[in-house]
Amino acid sequence: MALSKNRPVQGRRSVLLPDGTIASGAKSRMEEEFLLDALRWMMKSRLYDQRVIALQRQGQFGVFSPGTGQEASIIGSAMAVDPARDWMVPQYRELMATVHHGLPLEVITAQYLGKIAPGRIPDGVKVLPTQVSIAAQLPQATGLAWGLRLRGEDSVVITYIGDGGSSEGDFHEALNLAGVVRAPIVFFLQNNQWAISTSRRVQSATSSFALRAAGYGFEGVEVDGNDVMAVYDAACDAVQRARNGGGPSLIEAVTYRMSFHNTTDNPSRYQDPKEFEEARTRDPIERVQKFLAGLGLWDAKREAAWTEELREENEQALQHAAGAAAPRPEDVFANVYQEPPPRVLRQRSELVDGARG
Amino acid sequence: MALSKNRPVQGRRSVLLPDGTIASGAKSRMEEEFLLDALRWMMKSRLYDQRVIALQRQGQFGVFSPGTGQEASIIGSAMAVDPARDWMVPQYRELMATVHHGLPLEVITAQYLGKIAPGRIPDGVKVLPTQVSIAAQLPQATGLAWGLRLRGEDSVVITYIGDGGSSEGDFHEALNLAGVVRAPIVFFLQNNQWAISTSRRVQSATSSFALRAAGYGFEGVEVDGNDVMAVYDAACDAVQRARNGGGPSLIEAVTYRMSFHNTTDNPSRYQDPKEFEEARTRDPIERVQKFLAGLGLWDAKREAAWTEELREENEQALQHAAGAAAPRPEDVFANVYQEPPPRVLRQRSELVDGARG
Amino acid sequence: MPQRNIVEAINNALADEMESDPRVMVLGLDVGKLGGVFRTTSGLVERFGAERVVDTPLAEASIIGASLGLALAGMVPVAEIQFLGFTAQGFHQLGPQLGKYRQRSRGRYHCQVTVRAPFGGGIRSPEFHSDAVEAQFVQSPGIKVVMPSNPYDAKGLLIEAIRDPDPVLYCEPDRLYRAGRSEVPDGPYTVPFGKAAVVRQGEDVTLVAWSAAVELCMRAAEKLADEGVSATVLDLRTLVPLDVETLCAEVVKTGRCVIVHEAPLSAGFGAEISATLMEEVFYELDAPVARVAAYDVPFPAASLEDYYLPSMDRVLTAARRTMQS
Amino acid sequence: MPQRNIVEAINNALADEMESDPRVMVLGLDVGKLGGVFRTTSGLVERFGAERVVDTPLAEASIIGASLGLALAGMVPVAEIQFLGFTAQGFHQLGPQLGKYRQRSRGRYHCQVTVRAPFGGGIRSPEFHSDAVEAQFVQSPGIKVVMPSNPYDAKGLLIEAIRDPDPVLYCEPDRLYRAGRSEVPDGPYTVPFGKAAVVRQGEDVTLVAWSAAVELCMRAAEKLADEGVSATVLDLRTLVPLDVETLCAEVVKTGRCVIVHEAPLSAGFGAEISATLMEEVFYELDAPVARVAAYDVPFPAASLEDYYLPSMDRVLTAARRTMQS
Ligand SMILES: Cc1ncc(C[n+]2csc(CCOP(=O)(O)OP(=O)(O)O)c2C)c(N)n1
Ligand SMILES: Cc1ncc(C[n+]2csc(CCOP(=O)(O)OP(=O)(O)O)c2C)c(N)n1
Ligand SMILES: [Mg+2]
Ligand SMILES: [Mg+2]
Repeated sequence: MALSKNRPVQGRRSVLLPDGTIASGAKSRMEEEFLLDALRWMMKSRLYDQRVIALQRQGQFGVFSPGTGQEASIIGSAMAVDPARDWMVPQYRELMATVHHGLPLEVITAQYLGKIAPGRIPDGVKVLPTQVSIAAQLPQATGLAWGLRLRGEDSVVITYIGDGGSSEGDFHEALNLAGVVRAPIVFFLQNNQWAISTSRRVQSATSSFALRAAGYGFEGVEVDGNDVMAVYDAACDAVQRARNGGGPSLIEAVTYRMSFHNTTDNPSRYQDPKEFEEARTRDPIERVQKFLAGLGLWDAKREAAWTEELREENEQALQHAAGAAAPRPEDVFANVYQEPPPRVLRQRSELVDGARG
Repeated sequence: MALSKNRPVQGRRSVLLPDGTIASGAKSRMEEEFLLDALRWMMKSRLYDQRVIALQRQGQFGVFSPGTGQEASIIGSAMAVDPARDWMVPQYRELMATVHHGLPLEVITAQYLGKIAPGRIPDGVKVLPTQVSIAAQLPQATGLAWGLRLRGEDSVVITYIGDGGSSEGDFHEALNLAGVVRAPIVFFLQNNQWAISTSRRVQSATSSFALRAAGYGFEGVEVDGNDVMAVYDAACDAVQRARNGGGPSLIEAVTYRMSFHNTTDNPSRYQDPKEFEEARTRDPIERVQKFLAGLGLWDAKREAAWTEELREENEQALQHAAGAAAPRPEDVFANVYQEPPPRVLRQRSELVDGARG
Repeated sequence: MPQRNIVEAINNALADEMESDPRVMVLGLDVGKLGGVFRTTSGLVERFGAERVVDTPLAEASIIGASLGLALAGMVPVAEIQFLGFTAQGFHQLGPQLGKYRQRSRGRYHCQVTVRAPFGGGIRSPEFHSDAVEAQFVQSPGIKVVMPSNPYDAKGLLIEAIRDPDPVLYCEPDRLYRAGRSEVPDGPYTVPFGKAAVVRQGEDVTLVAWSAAVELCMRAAEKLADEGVSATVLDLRTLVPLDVETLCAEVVKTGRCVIVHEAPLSAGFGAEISATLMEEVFYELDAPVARVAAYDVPFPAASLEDYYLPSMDRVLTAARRTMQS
Repeated sequence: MPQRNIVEAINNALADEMESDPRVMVLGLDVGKLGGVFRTTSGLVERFGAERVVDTPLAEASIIGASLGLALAGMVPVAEIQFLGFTAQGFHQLGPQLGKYRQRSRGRYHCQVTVRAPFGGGIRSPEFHSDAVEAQFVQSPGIKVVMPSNPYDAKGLLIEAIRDPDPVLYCEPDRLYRAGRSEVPDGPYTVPFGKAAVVRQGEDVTLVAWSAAVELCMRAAEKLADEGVSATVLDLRTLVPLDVETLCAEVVKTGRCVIVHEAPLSAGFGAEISATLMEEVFYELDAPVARVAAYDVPFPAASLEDYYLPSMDRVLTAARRTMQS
C-alpha cells in the first residue's frame, strides 16, 4: 500500500559512455560541431581551474571552488539556455557556465581578486551574482522566473544547487513555490557526492534527489552528470517544457568532485583515494575526446593546440582582471543604498578623511 | 525517462467508508471494544470544541483551533502510540491526541486560559508543548527521536503537521535528517485542505504529500483521515516499523477542517459552502456510529448518555482549569533561566515593587 | 478629508500604488480572498486579480526570497509576513540577502521590495505573534526599518517604502490597527524616511518612541501635563535611516529624555538612541537619558502581557525621576 | 602548564567534556573526519565514535532544532554552525525556539544546548562568513551570548556553556584561532558567565571590548601608553549575562570609556554598553562614552575588510578625543 517506496532509480539518462562510445540505442541532440564547442568550454573550464589554483597557492587569488570533474554538467546545462533571453542563477561552482552565459571571464575573475567596479556583471548579461549562502539563490530564482512570466517575457531561468544544498529548507520552499506558480525554471542539481567533507550518503537517505520533484508536482530526472550529451539533452527538454508553459523541472546530474572543495580544503582527511581513482575513470572530458577521436576529429596535436589557445584566453582574462582598478577605501560604502542615510554618509567621510591622513 | 511523474496516488488506505460499511476486502486491527473507545475520544474532542468555542465567544477562552472534522486522524493516530514510552510532539490542532497521551485536559485547558503553573505538563507525561510556530516542532521531534535511540530507549515519537506546515523549510530539513539518522519517528500530516484561508491546491502542486517520503528515503502512505480504522492501522504500521529500527514514516491523513481555522477566523470569506457540505457527508464520527449501529452497539439512547457524560467530563476539566491559580505579575520572569542574570533579577524586583505600590 | 484607521490607511496605500503602477504586487499568507488576517489587503484580489495579489504557500523564506527575484524581474513586490516574529523563518533572506544584494552584485542589481508585518503586544495574541524584533534588523545594514504609529504616516510611509528602490521592512503596530480614524487623504502621497515627527512640543522632557509606544507616550504626556511637566513626544517613524538631527535638537531643547519601546531592554533600539545622545549632546543633558522597555525575557503568555510591556506607570516613573535629576 | 591556541583550547574542552559526560555529543557540518573547517573538532570522531560526533546534512535549522530535541531526550548536544552568519538560516530555531522553550513549557523542559560558531573579519573570508551578529541574539532573551577572546577563557567558558542547563550561543573569534598559544590547563575547569575580566589595568580611559576586539584594544593600550595615556582594557566575556557591576566600576575609575566592536555601529551591543553607562554612572563620566565599530553597511568584499573593521587608528583617535574632552 505504500505510495513511495525508496525504490531504485528507474533510469539515469546516459548517452556517451565513459569509454567514449554511445550507449546502445541512445541518441543526442548534440551534433559534432556543437560537441566540439562543448569540449572547448569544458577544457577551458578545467584549464582555468588549474591556473587559478596555482595562483591561489601563490597568494594571488581568493578562495576558489573548482569545477574539475563536473565540466559536463556545468557546460552541458549552460548550452541548453539562451543567453539572450534566459537567466542563470548560480551557486558558486559553475563559474564557466556563467561565462558561457555571457559573463566575461575577466569580470568574474576580478570578483575573486576583490575588485569592485571591475567585478560588476555588465548590463544586459542575464546572470545573477555567485551565491555563497547555500541554497539562498533558489527562492530568488523561483521569484525571478515567476516575475519574468508575469512581465510577459519568453525567458527561462536555470539555477544551480549541490547535493549538500539540497538539504536546506530553501531548497524545499523554492521548489514547492515554483510548482505552485508553474514558474519557468530548471533546478539543476549537481550531485558531486560531496559537501565539503560530507558524503552524499550522509546528506540524505533518498536513493535519488530527482525523486523529490514528485513532491512538488513536476518532473524530476536523473542524468549521468559526466556525460555532456545526456546533460544537454535533459536540460534542453526541461528548458523547452518551461518555455512552453509546462512549469519547473528538477535535474539531478550525478557527477563527482574531482578536486578539493575549495582552495582551503584538504580531502585526504576524509576521502577514500580508491573512490577518487574510480571517479577519474569517468572523466567527462576524456570521454568526449575519445568519442571525437573515434570520428577522426580529435588527436594529440589538436589537444595541444587547443590547450595552448585556451590557456592564452584564460591568461588574458586573468591579467585583465589583475590589472583592473583596485578597490578604494570608500568602496566599503559603495552599492549599499541608492541614497545612503546621513549617518552612513558621515561614516564615509570619516573613513575617507582618516585614510587621507 | 522521467523518474517521478506527478502521478495519481496508488492507493489511499481506507477501511471504514463514509456510509459506515467496511470497504470490500478491508480489515482493521481495531476490534469492537477498541472502536468504542475511539468513538468515545472522538466525541469528547468534538464536544470539547463546541463548548470551548461557546466560551470563547463569551470572552472566557483564548484563541482556539478546533479539531472538528479531524477526530479520526487525531484519535486514530494517538491510539497507535504508547503513552508509557512513546513521545508526542504536537502542533496545535490535535489537543485531544495529547490528552489521550496523558496530558490532563485541565492542564492544556489552563494553558488556553493563560494560567502558568497550572498549565505545566506534569512530569512523566511524554508530551511536548503546543507549537504555534508552524513546523518548528519537526526538527525538534527528529532530534528527540534520535536522542531517545541514542539513550537506548525503546520509544517512538509521533509528531503532527498540517498541509500548510508541509511547505516550511523545517518540514524538509526535519524529514531529511530523520531519514539520515533513521530516527524512530512518525510524521503525521493532517491534510485538512486548509491553512487558514489558503487551500490545499495553493499549498503545493504535488498530487500527494505522502510522495515526499521517497525524497527522504523512507515510506510514505496516504490514508483516509476521516476513517479512524485506516488511520489507526497505518499509524500502527509506522510505529511498529520505527520501533523495530526501520526508521521514519510519513503518513498523510486526508481529512477536512469542518470548522474555522481558529476562533478569530471567518471562513465564509473564502470557503465554498458546497465543498463544506460535501465534506460533512464524510464525517468521521458519524460513520463509526453507523457502523456500530449496524452491529447493534449504538443507538440514540447511548449517544445521549455518552454525550452527557463526556460533556460533564469536559466541564469538570474546564472548571478545574478556570479555578486554578491566576498568573502573578512576577510570572513574567518565571521559567526563562535556571538562574536569572542579575539584570533580569533587578527587572523582576522593579516589577514586583511597582505592582505592590 | 477622509478618515481612516491604520488598517484602512494601509489598504488604501496598497490600492493606490497598485492602481498607479502595474508592477506593484502583493504576496503572502492569506492576502487574497481573506484579505489578510487583519484585513489590510481586503478587496485587493477582487480589484487587481490573483496574478497580482497572491496567496503563497506557508513558507516565509520563500516569500521573501521570491520577492527578491520578482524585483529583479522588474516587479515591485510588497510581501506580507503574517507576524513580524515569523520573519525569523525567513531571516536569512531578509537581512543577509535583501540587505546585501545591491552590494553583492556591485550595484548591478537592486531590490525594490517591501516586507510588511504586524507586531507588538496588547491584543492577547498567541506566542511569537507579539515579538518586537525591529532592532535585529537594524544590525542588518541595507534594510530600512520603518515603524509607523498613526494612519497618516502609515499610508505615506508605505507608499514611500514601495517606491524606495531599496528593501524596506515596514512594521505595523497591530494594537493600533483599529484604534481610531484620523485624516488620511485619498490618492498617493509620501512621508519621507529619516524625518522624525514632533507630535507634541514640550519644554521639560523629551519622550522618544516609535510605533505603538508613541500612543503610550502621548497619553503619558497628558498625565505629566497634569503634574506640571511639559513633555515633547518625538516619533522617530524610521529607525533606519535615523533622524539624528531632530532627535538631538529635541533633546537639547529639554535637556532630558526618556525612551520608550516595546522590545526587550538589552540591545533594543533604545540603546542606540541613548548611545547616540551620549555621543552627540552629552554636555547638554541635564539628566541621564532613561529607557523604559519590555523586560529581558521572552514575550510571556497573553495573560501576562500587561505586566511585561512598558506601562503608563513605568513611563511616568521614569519621566519623574528624570525631572528630579 | 600546557600551551594552547584557541582552536586547541576548544578542542580540548570538547574532549574533556565528552570524556567526563557520556551525554555530551557534537553535531554539525564537517565536524567528523574533517574535524571541522577550522579543526576545532579534530580527532573527536576517532576518539568518541560517529554516534557522538555527527556530520549532519547541510541544514542549519535542523542542526539547531534537532539539538533542542536531543537535549529533551537527555543528551547534551554541542552544535556547530559553520559560520555565525549562517545562524540566519536557523534563526527561528535559535532565539524563538531554544530561547523560549523553558518558558513555553512552563518550566517542564529546559534545553541544555550549546551552539558554537566562528565569526569575525580579518581572515579574508568570503561573504557572510565574517558577519558579527551577536547583538541580534541579545534581543532574543533566553539565549546566553558568550564571546571568548583568548585560549584560557575559550576552554573555561565552553565547559561552562556545555554544563549550563540553558541554551548558550558561543561565538569564536576566527581571526584569533591560531593567533598564539598561552596557558590552558589540562582537565576541565570553568570560567563563570557574567564576570568581565580586567585584562589590563589603567587610570585614564577604559577600553571595553569582547572577542577579537580585545586583542585590538590591548595593542591600542600599548600605543596609548607610549603617549602617556594609561588604559584599562575590559573584556566583557559574555554579553548575556552582562557584568554591569564590573563595567561600571572600571569606567568610574577612569571616568572615560571607549567601546570597540566589530559589528556595525547602529544597534550593535556597544549601544547597550553606552546606554547602560548613561543610566548607571552618568555623573561620574568625565567625557562622553565613545564607540568604535564597523560601519553601518554590510561586511564588504575581503579586499576591503581592513577599511571596514575598527582599526587601530580609529581606536586611538577615539581614545585621544575622549582624553581631550
Ligand atoms: C547556508 C550555508 N551553510 C554553510 C555554508 C558553508 N559551506 C560552503 S560550501 C558547503 C558545501 C556545499 O556542498 P554542495 O551543496 O554539495 O555544493 P558543492 O560544494 O559540492 O558544489 C558548505 C557547507 C554556506 N556557505 N552556507
Ligand atoms: C511560521 C509561522 N508562519 C505563520 C503562522 C500563522 N499561521 C498560524 S496557523 C497557520 C495555518 C496552518 O495551516 P496548516 O499547517 O495546514 O495547519 P491547520 O491549521 O490546518 O491545522 C498559519 C499560517 C505561524 N503560526 N507560524
Ligand atoms: Mg556537492
Ligand atoms: Mg491545514
